[in-house]
Amino acid sequence: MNALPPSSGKLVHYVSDAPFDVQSVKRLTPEQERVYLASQWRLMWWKFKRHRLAVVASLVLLVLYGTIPFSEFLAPYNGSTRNTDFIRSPPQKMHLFHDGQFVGPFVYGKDYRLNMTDLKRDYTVNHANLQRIRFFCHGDPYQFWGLVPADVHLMCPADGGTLFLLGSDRLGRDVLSRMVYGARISLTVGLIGISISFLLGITIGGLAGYYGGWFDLLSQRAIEIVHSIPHIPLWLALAAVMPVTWSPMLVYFGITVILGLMDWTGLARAVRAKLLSLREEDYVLAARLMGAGTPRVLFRHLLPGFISHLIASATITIPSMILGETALSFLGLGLRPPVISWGVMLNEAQNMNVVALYPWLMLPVVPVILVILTFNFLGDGLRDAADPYN
Amino acid sequence: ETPFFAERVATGKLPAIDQRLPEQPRVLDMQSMGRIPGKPGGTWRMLMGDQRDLRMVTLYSYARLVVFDEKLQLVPDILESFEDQDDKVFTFHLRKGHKWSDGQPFTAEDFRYYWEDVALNPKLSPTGPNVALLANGQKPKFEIIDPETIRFTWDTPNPAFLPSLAASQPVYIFMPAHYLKQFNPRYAGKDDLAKKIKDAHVKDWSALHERMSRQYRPENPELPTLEPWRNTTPPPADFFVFERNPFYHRVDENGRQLPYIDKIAMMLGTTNLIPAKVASGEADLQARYINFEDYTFLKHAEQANNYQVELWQQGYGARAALMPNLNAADPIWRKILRDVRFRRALSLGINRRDINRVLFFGLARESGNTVLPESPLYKQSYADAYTNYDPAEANRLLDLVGLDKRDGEGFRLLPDGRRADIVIETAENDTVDTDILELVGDDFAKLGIRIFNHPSQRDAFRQRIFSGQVIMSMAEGLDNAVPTEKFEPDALAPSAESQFQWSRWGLYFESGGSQGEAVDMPEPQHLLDLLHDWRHSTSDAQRKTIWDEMLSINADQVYTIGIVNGTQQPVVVDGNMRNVPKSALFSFEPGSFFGIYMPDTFWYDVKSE
Amino acid sequence: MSETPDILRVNQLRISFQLQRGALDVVRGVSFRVPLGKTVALVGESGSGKTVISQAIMGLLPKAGSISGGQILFDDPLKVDGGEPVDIARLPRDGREIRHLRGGRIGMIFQEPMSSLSPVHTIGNQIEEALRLHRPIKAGEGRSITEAMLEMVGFKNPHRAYRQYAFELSGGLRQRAMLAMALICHPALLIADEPTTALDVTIQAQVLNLMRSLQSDLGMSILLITHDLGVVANMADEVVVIYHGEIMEAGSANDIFRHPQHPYLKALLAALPHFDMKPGERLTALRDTSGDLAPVMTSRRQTLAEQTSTAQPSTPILAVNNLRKTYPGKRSGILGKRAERVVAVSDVSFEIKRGECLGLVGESGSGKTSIGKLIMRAIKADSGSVVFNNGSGPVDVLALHGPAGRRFRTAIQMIFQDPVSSLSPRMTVLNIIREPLEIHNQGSPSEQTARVADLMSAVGLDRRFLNRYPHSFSGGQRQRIGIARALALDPELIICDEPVSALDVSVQAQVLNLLKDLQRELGLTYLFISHNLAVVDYIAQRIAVLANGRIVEIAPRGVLFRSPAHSYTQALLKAVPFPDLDHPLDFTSVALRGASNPKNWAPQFQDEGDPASLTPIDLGQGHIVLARATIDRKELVA
Amino acid sequence: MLRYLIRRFMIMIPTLFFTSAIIFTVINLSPTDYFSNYVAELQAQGEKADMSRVEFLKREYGFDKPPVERYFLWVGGLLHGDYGYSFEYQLPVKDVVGDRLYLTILVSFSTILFTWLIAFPIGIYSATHQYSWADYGLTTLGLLGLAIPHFLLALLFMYFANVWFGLSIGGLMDPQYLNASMSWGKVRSVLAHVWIPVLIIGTAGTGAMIRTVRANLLEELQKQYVTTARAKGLHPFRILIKYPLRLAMNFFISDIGSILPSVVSGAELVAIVLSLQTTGPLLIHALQTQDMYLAGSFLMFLATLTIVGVLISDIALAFLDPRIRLQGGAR
Ligand SMILES: Nc1ncnc2c1ncn2[C@@H]1O[C@H](COP(=O)(O)OP(=O)(O)OP(=O)(O)O)[C@@H](O)[C@H]1O
Ligand SMILES: Nc1ncnc2c1ncn2[C@@H]1O[C@H](COP(=O)(O)OP(=O)(O)OP(=O)(O)O)[C@@H](O)[C@H]1O
Ligand SMILES: [Mg+2]
Ligand SMILES: [Mg+2]
Repeated sequence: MNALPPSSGKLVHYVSDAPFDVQSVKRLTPEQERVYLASQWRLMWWKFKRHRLAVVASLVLLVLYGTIPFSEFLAPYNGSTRNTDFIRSPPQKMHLFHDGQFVGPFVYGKDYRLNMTDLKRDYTVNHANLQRIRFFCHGDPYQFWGLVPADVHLMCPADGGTLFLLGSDRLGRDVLSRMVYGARISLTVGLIGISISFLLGITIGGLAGYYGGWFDLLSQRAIEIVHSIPHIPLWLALAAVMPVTWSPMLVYFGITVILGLMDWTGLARAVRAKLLSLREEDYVLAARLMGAGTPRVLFRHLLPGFISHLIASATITIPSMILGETALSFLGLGLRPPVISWGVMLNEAQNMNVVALYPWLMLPVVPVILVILTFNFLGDGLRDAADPYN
Repeated sequence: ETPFFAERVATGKLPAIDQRLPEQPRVLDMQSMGRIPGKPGGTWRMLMGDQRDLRMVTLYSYARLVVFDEKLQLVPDILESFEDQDDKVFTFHLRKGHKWSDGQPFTAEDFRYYWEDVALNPKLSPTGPNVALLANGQKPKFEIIDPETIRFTWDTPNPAFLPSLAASQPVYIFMPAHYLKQFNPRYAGKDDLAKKIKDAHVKDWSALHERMSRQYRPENPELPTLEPWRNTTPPPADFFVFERNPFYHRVDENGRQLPYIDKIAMMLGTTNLIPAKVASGEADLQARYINFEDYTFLKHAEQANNYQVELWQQGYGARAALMPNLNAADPIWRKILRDVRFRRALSLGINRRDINRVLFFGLARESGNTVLPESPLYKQSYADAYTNYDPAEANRLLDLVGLDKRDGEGFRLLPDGRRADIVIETAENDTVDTDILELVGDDFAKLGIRIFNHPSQRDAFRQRIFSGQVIMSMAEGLDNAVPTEKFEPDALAPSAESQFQWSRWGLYFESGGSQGEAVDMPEPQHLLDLLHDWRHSTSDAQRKTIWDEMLSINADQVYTIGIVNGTQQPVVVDGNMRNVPKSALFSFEPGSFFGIYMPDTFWYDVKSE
Repeated sequence: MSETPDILRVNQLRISFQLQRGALDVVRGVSFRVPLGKTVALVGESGSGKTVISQAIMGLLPKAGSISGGQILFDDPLKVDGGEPVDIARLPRDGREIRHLRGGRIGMIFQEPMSSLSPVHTIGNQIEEALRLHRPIKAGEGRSITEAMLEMVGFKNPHRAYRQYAFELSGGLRQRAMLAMALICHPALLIADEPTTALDVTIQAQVLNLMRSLQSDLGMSILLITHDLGVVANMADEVVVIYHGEIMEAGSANDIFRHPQHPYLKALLAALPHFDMKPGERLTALRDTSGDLAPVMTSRRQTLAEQTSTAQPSTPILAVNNLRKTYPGKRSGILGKRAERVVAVSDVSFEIKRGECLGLVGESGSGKTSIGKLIMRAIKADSGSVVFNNGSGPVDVLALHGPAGRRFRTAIQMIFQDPVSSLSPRMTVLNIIREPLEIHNQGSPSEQTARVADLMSAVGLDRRFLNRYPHSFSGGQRQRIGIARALALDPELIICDEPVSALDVSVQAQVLNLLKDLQRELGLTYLFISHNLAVVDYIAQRIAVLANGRIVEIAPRGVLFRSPAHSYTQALLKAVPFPDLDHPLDFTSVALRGASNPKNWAPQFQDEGDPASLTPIDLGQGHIVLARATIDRKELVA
Repeated sequence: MLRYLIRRFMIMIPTLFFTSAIIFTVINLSPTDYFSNYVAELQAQGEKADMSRVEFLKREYGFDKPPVERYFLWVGGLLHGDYGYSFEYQLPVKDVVGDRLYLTILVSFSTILFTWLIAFPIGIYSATHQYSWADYGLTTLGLLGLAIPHFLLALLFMYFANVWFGLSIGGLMDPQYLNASMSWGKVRSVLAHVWIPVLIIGTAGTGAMIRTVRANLLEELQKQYVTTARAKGLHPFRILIKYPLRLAMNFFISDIGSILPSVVSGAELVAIVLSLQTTGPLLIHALQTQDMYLAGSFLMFLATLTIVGVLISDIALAFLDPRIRLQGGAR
């Protein structure tokens, strides 16, 4: 601690008398030590954690994806179980108290009447008909993972009762159960598509960026061409060449491929741009001078440099694929019943009747929105955490 | 005088009403039809999908040389009268003083022009005159007796001739000669025509003539017409306005020229939106593009937008019918499909009541694919054949057919060990179809058969059927389900490629044996023979027996598995519109949808104005 | 009592940074002053807090940083009422008052001139903006004032410069533009944060000279931040030595240079290489961490012994003959005619003997890196040959391919200029150093790991660091990793491309010592590229001087520094600032004269448009100079 | 610069050529053609197609020739400004597209304008207030627009606009103006309707745009020259406008090329749902009915739009960014 010399005064020669330790700068606080020893992933994780919304988003996604293996168990009904007496029944509210008394989770039963003047099924809540929800109960039978026959569900309607927490559709199927089943397809449709788009994007963009020259020129033109052709006609055309005899699952696969094929250009561009700048880095030259071959340079040195960028862009592409699936369904090109996906459900919901009379059929839009929001926030978080070394 | 034309008449642009009407207009007695004579005025707003729907106006107008009345009797309309000798000699009398919509006289010359310059011109008709003009492949003799009288003569009977003129999509045997001659090199100046061809960006005169002469789809506003309304908007457009034809030949009992309604405003747009637009009161009389599903929604806005929703009955033989493809390429399947027990089993295995209840509110009729009770040819037994729900019997029959082996999951196996899964193909994506198949699928699962629905684009769908790749399809049943014996029973015999249960046999028949396959089963062959008999029939009694026999064979053999018919079609009618029947049959054939109920007699009951 | 009041008084300033967990105190109670019209130098090694202090004075601390105590009193000499000085530490961030001071009363030159200017606005625009902001000027006047300022900072054609963009200017010119921007409003205080680190000596001298003359013209005070003691000695009136956020020593320049007392300051001074060092004298680094060369040596020694027995001692290990390299020129002009190709290397020949270190000096852009890369075959030569002879016969490097090419890769290695960008940031140190071994399949994985560990200790790094990532190392440590990697394959020749220019003196001393040790113990041969003459003088036996792609002079180090023959060499030597008050820079002789421009050279060195008219002339003792063939030897020595 | 322009132009030609080939292939991929489609449609309704007319038309439009020949006929026509003939409308493609093009352009430009007007301020705010609640909130709002499927949003909007404001459902103007020539009433009617599609198409774009503005700006804000500008004493807002925003603008200019087509094609679904009188439904319909010259020429038009858009953005960028302008397209 030195004292400030008096203003306008002559400067006295000040020498600090505190003990001097040359190594003091080099000594690291435990905090710094931790940071220095951390790997890329660790650092990314720390940075990521600061983005609260992204953390929440990733938890939500984890839960959503977590339901996939257990759809049968989590859904109160099977995805295609019909209840002809409860067609287009509005959602049943879950209650805990009856007449001010706690009875545990239950729903009131519904009575319905065919209204022959406007041909509508009118449902009235019957407060006398108290149906207690059963948990870990036996309900619709199913094949767990296609292997084990089982019939245990997380919750089931009371014996002889119904449990349509999100209402039922025009064939009397439970919307909630269908949403749970739909997650399977909708959440995975992006993953396959993205693998394809990444494979193409990284290879083409990578080679274009690393080699430049004619390959770059060609791939740039190819991208421009793919880019300049509107998507919808391509969808229509590609959907038209998909053999008509394909099973719904193959169609599903085909659609993901189509989505992937449409999507690689953006990534290829990003990869190329990134590589164009990265390849000028000295460490690339260093590797080359050591005699490293192209694959080694690309995969050991360059790719890790924007792996986080890739992850982030993946998280943003997946939602666009989920939306793409719904758009395809809208055009009648996408998945079809009996396959259950959110896109299929929304497609069935896209008419004025639903908006005006049966709004609960639009509920599958909620998970779509949720997934897209969470993926985007996750992407945001990852993007911020992207370059842990900067 | 019609107020709409008052000004034009006053300024001399139009002749007065008595000059415009034929000497003998067709007088409609509203009272006796149970209708109220009205007053002219107003615009009929209708919503349509695309430009092809322009033909709806031609359908709704339903002005033909001869027409069916509501009792399905043939009556002259544009013709003043006609004579029919043994279905061989047809003499037509035109109305004296009848004029095209541009005021030019409508005479025998217009028939001659069609016959000589169009039907017989190899450039304009590469495949010759329309089949309705051929009896046993022979062309008729065409004579002009006098400017108001013409005659067609065949050597053999041609009982389909008059119905084809009265059909919803009629065979046009006349054309406005005075107008079209300018496009025909036989009459037109060479340079003049060349210039017209150039202006229209077409290749040659035949293309130009073709384009200018479309009567069924009134795209050309300049083409003179005899219909109640004529198009005034050149395409392309999203909004077509039709105006009343000042020379229209019908009047009401008070001598007032029809139609009552001055204009038709047709708005094109996305068909999905039409129910919503109708509900917001944007159409005055609308049935097309609204479905039974929309009824509730429409009903809810009835008060607010001053309209009524009526339910008419659809005129199909079946709203949906499964069509096993007897010409399937797969030999194993073909053998099974041709086994009547299999078809009966499937029919017995459908729980029609459930479908009716879930999807049609119980308002449809659970019936096979056959004529409707409204038809004089109807018999209860046709409708009821194999339509009771009897899964036990169905299972028994299936076991007999050779599908008695089952796999681990309980599904039936074909004799060659494949699973007996049926892919049922449909055209386009129709939710009702999908739902029906979903329900049928549940029922069939109980028979040990799984079905998959595969919708595809309409022409791809048809092509796959034609090539025999499809085992079973689903489509609407008989197009004309309220026939009289006067109608040709061709839909009941393998006579057309578009019959999905036996399209290759149909093609064989259509092509005169050059394509497709010859019928190789006794019953269908019998049906064909019966059709042949009808074509040479000379009396209604004879025709009726032929019809009866064909209907019962079809019902017994279950060539198509009808599910429900008599389904409901919502019809939205403006609150002020009069004379629209409360309940009626809504079908393309016969009836031209609204046409048979004569929309030119509909009118707006508005107090002032 | 001196007449001059203090314009800036920093009192017990404390600055801390909010890190992931907890705060990090970066500046810990620093007090100093800047008297009116004087230059105060803030000296200290990298990371000691110099920039942060300057940022605090400008109110430009990064978001994470905050002033946690103390005052920054700015006493504006133009204050009308002679009121109290402003305490900048208390002014709201980006408030009106601080904005008035910034640019208007306090100007600042940033550390990186390359990125400090907007790439899409003209120089004139950016400078004039500051003017308009702080001085009421008439319309149309701005431009002339700006151009005058540009002229003042040494733009030869200010009118043109006004419309130029940053990327069209060289580093030195950008630094001048920054200077113009900082000075345009005649601030009372100029903060110059390492204004010359990025520049080579001649340009550095020009910029420093400029600052001095402007200071006297405008009467402003300067706070000069640097770790280059040579610059300090030539510029500062008072010096503040800072270490780790605390002031170690402060006093007048005289006190500091003639009576250094604090061990830190003494160590800093000792770490500087200077020209009158005895051969074999070692620099004393602040934190000397000499390596343990024993493990790597054994294998090395053997080969060394074998080679010395077989190879004739006279054959050079590397001979470069008539090397030439041109780059495509930039297109210019509306019609986009291709400009002539830029000649980066022209007719360069030299030899390096085994075990020798050849220094290659020359200003920025003279083609040093290009030569290095040509030898490494990182770029293709237009013509010329590179002959490598490690005893098993001469090979033409430029024609090598296949297995021979791979073998060659093991024999020559390169140490890169920039320790940050030459290490893959996503690889651990272990993987980085092991990579050459993997590529050339040398040994089993465990042997490789063992060798990496040996190399680590050889360069004086703890073996525990093996699993760390490069980002966690200081510049000096990273440079050592680079050296370890270069050593991994037992090379015989290492090309060191400015291995120390990015390092501060104390770290620089460490690295130089290490290189020297390696040379001595392992018999390595170096081509040592630098523009820092003192450094080259310390490490090299012979030095080649490069100007505009040609070697203009080559001589043993003693000879070169004692009797430089070429005008360019002389100019270079003159431009070196010595950390010694007794050897002030002769600003008048070097400043504002393009030292590398042949027009400023003595006539005997000018080629008069014909490059071939110049030939290397041997002055004896291995001293060769490029001059006109017709010139008498005597003239050159004189 | 000129050289750069010429080079850019030269590159465009093969690109256009390939694009046209791909488009032609794409629209010919379907195993069926317009005519069988047409016949199918008619028969579905119970009507009969006059086969002799169909044969007549097929010959008329060269369907008896091999595809390669048809391709060259088509491309040759395009080069002469002849876009071919629509089977469906029996009119030259040019006449069919007609007015719809103007409406499409109106909708597209309004959408772009809307997107920018909303997205820029929000993006800037988010970037300058990173990690604030407002940042999170606004980003979420933008994402919401991105996440709700277009067609659903359109449906909801339309329904509530009708229920609450009594706006006619769908369309771009009240029906009575559809064929009318330009008039005040028509303009007003169009303006009263255009906001719905603009809002719907715009919301998705806005979400994406907010994110790009934010990301780009965040990156620029860290640059040293921003600090330089602050050191001059500039007001933070002026700094933002003049420096980072100006540089972030480059990004948008380079994106112009893809904005228009993406708006146009993003609008297609919405246009169908909303029954707009724009080119979108026309195109989809043409594709579905295999009206191949209409579809093909239209696609070609869109593709050319993109390619020319990219060209324009490259040129604009070259003018705006001195680095490109002066270094001759070193990009
Ligand atoms: N934005 C920041 N966030 C966290 N720590 C920082 C930040 N800026 C500087 N520091 C820390 O403050 C300390 C002093 O940094 P400063 O930049 O002032 O050093 P310097 O003396 O200017 O060094 P150099 O000579 O390398 O420029 C360093 O330890 C650095 O890690
Ligand atoms: N890839 C390149 N393309 C075009 N010109 C180049 C390229 N690399 C170098 N140059 C030019 O060649 C000349 C020599 O460059 P080089 O990098 O060898 O200089 P240097 O002496 O290493 O400079 P510094 O001290 O700045 O590192 C310079 O004028 C430079 O502009
Ligand atoms: Mg610094
Ligand atoms: Mg260099």
